[in-house]
Amino acid sequence: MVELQWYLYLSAAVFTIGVFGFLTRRNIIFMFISIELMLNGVNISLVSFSHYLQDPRGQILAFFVITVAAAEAAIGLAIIISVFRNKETVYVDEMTETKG
Amino acid sequence: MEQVDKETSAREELTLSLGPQHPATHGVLKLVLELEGETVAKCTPHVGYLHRGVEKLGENRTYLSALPLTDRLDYVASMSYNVGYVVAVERLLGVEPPERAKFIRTMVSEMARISSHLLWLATHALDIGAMTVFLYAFREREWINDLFEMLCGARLTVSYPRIGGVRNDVSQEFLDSLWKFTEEFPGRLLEYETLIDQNRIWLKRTIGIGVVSAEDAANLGLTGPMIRGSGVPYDLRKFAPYDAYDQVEFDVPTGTNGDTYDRYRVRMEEFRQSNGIVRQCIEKLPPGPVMAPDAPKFTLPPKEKVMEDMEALIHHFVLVTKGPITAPEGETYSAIEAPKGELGFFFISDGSGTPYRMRIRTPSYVHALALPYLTEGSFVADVIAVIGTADLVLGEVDR
Amino acid sequence: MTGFLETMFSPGSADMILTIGTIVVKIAILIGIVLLHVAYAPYFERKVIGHMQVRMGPMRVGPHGLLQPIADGLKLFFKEDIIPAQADKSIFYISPVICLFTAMSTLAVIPIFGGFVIANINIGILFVLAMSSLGAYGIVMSGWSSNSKYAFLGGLRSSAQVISYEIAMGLSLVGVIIMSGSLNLTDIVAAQEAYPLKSFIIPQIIGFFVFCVAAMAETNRTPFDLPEAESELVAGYFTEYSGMRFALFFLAEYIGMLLMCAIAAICFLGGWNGPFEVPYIPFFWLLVKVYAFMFIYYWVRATVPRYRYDQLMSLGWKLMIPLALFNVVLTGTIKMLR
Amino acid sequence: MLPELFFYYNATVITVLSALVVTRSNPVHSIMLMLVMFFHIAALYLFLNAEFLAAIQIIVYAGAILVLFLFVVLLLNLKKELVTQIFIVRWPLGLVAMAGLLVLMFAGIKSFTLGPTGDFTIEKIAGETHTAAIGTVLFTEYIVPFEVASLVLLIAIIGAIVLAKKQIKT
Repeated sequence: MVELQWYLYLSAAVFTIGVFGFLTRRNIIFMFISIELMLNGVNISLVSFSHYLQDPRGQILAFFVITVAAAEAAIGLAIIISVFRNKETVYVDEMTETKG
Repeated sequence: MEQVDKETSAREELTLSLGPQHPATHGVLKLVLELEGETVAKCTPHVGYLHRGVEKLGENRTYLSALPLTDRLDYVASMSYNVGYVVAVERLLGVEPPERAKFIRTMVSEMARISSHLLWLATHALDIGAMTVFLYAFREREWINDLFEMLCGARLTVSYPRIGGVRNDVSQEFLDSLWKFTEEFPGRLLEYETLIDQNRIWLKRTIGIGVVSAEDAANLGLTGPMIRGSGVPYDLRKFAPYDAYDQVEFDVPTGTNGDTYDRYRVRMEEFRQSNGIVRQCIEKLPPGPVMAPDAPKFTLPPKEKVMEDMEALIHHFVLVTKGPITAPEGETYSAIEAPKGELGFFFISDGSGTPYRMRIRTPSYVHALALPYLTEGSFVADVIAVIGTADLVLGEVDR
Repeated sequence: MTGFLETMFSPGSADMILTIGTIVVKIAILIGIVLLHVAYAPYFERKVIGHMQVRMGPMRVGPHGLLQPIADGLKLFFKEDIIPAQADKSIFYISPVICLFTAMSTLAVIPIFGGFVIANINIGILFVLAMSSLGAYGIVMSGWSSNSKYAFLGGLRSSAQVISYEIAMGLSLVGVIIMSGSLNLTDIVAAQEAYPLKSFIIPQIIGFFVFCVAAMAETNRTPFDLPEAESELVAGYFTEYSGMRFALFFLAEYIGMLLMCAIAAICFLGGWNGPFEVPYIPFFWLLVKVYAFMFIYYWVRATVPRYRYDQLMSLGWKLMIPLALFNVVLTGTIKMLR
Repeated sequence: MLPELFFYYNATVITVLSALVVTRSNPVHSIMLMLVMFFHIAALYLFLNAEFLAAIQIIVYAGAILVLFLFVVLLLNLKKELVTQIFIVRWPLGLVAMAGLLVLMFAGIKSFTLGPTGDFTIEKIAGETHTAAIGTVLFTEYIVPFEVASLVLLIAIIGAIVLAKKQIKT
């Protein structure tokens, strides 16, 4: 039987890789992909908690996380498209509109 | 500077070269489409891939020997182009063909119209996705080709009409077969119409596509079904009758909206009118010779006569070496109603046996250049429908 | 159910080898049957359409062209595999495999007759939908990696189409799920036995209609064959493919068709149940239904023209999805009132 | 033994793939790798007796969200991306931050103990199928969050349309 800890280690690893990508990539699309990675890392831990605690709430939460991820992807990508249309760039360091 | 670069690069990304090798362009038409998503922002037709210099070739040949060149203009309806050429040369030379020849020429050019429209229907439907219509239409086109073969031995590049008449008389067997065809054909037309006429998808793909108003159609120089679809009853068979068109009865069908569907309807009606004209020609076909009495001056005499008759031998010799000797000096423009529109031949003669200048006004060329007007602002799929409705044959576009 | 995998891999289970062995044998049988059917589906199509179009169809290879599929297969197998110089090689290689993989793996949950199903999982329909949604990857990636404008446009069109019609298809199946109360395809067939004609065809007629249309769009068949509209985009997303890789796309397309027919037969037409039992051939009725369905596919292809891209989208979003939603509401209400 | 092997395989693949995903220069490759990763995550969910979630992972994540990403990447046509610097200048700082976070989390996980278990047992799921079990909880206890989630999605749809719509040239 695989210990719960192992799932949590995996989840933490995926999450931190997502954090790394989010912090270091210039391309806004990769930043979004990193966010998806982070959400997936969280989902792994939620589902494994649900299994080991024999409680459905973890899975329900994971379900909502996926819902929110979908909403976030839709809005975020729409923003990327409209930014690209105006600025012709996908690099966050070139998007300096809100700097003032 | 950078701004400009960005713009050009963005445009390059969205430029689609439709053709010259593309299943929908029916030959070697090249359309450079600048797209915004699926919408056509700019359309530039590039012609000339099939240029063979027919006009220049015609200036180096005698009036008679230039005739087969016209076969290669619109190889889909070569009979009409032969007729157009001989009508023009006859006007230049002042020759009047006998009545029987006139009726035969009217009959065969209407057969060519049916044949050409059948090919149009087949490919137009295939472009829009109705595959079955293609094969049905080709079944009848095959029949017409067989009839042409029966008439003159050639199926596609016929070279049947001659200056001052036609090459040979029609046989009774041919007339019977043609009559049978005209009896069957309206039923076949119904078959095509059952497939697409009321089909919702067909209507969606054709109504309101490639709309051209009557005024714009006239300004663009559109002729034939392209302008009749917009409601202008411009038809040279009525306006400037040639051959026996003033002795047969027919209507000029017109559309109202000038869209692809109206042009489709116009051509479908023309099928019926042409069928009627062919029937009238068979019924009214007068007896008599099929060559004008002064035709030997322009046309090679029969071989057996050359062997026996001194006059014929001289005509033969002169015709082959010098060409028709009596071409008067001057200019002449003569147009006929080809299946695709107004086909005009313009000659400048310097009195020799060959034209000083031969200019051919082909309908498809004008229609090809009208494509930007018809397609800009529509979808890529509509471009295909419009190419179909313009009924382009690249042989005559590029000449 | 203890997880499918845990049952399979539970340590010390003496049945493990047997279970895996049975599954492998079943897979082999199913793939054999399906490949044979898929090889002859184009032949069937060409014959049917040929006769509809006053011609004969394939006649040269073997009696009535019966060996044509084999000849075609051999030809495709030995043809040169051309890869465009500017293509993204790795993705170009893998795209046809994605298409085929998604189509093939769906076969696992299709029950051929009572008891013969490779994976009798409880989320059968969800699995089918998941795999069909993944098919879009193969299409869009092949279009992108070919580095050709026609292929790219075809790929984008196709994926947009597949994604939109997937929603309608999923919703049309919801009615069936509500009526049978299960996502398991075997259970769905069992639930239909109580209904007239041993099928959901009468109560789920709207759903059936939406499913048929969506299935045609999903498999990119006429009148929704825009991605491969030869008159517009040459051959769409697989314009640049040749030889064996082209054959893989072809295979995937026909397996996809077979699957859609099978799912329609199972979910709406009562699966392998028929008016009477056919001895020794338990899958007889499923086969009949699948072939009838395929015939309709070909019939439609021979009859109608092609939709335009925006018209196809508006048909999907403005007609099919509302219809399917209406069907869901109707079925749910009736189920609740009973 | 086999369950462990299965888990280790999945865990390794998921970790390696996610590391690859954030370091590729071509977004399309990155998305394809992510697709494979989602498959492995779905397999993990199956292993955790969450078959409905596994299906949702494929249908929603792989079939919808990732396709959306792919669409945007293809629409933007990022050829320039392949030749420019992919990380920000101070990317080692990010690596350090990541390592710190990882160590912190691992330390926390090490001392983690399981609380009391609930009644959502394997036997219960086996009795009424996983989908039904999840559905019962979702539509009774969590009906309000469920409806809120649907509202969130609706707002996302409208927002996405408004944002991505082409400006009408005036």
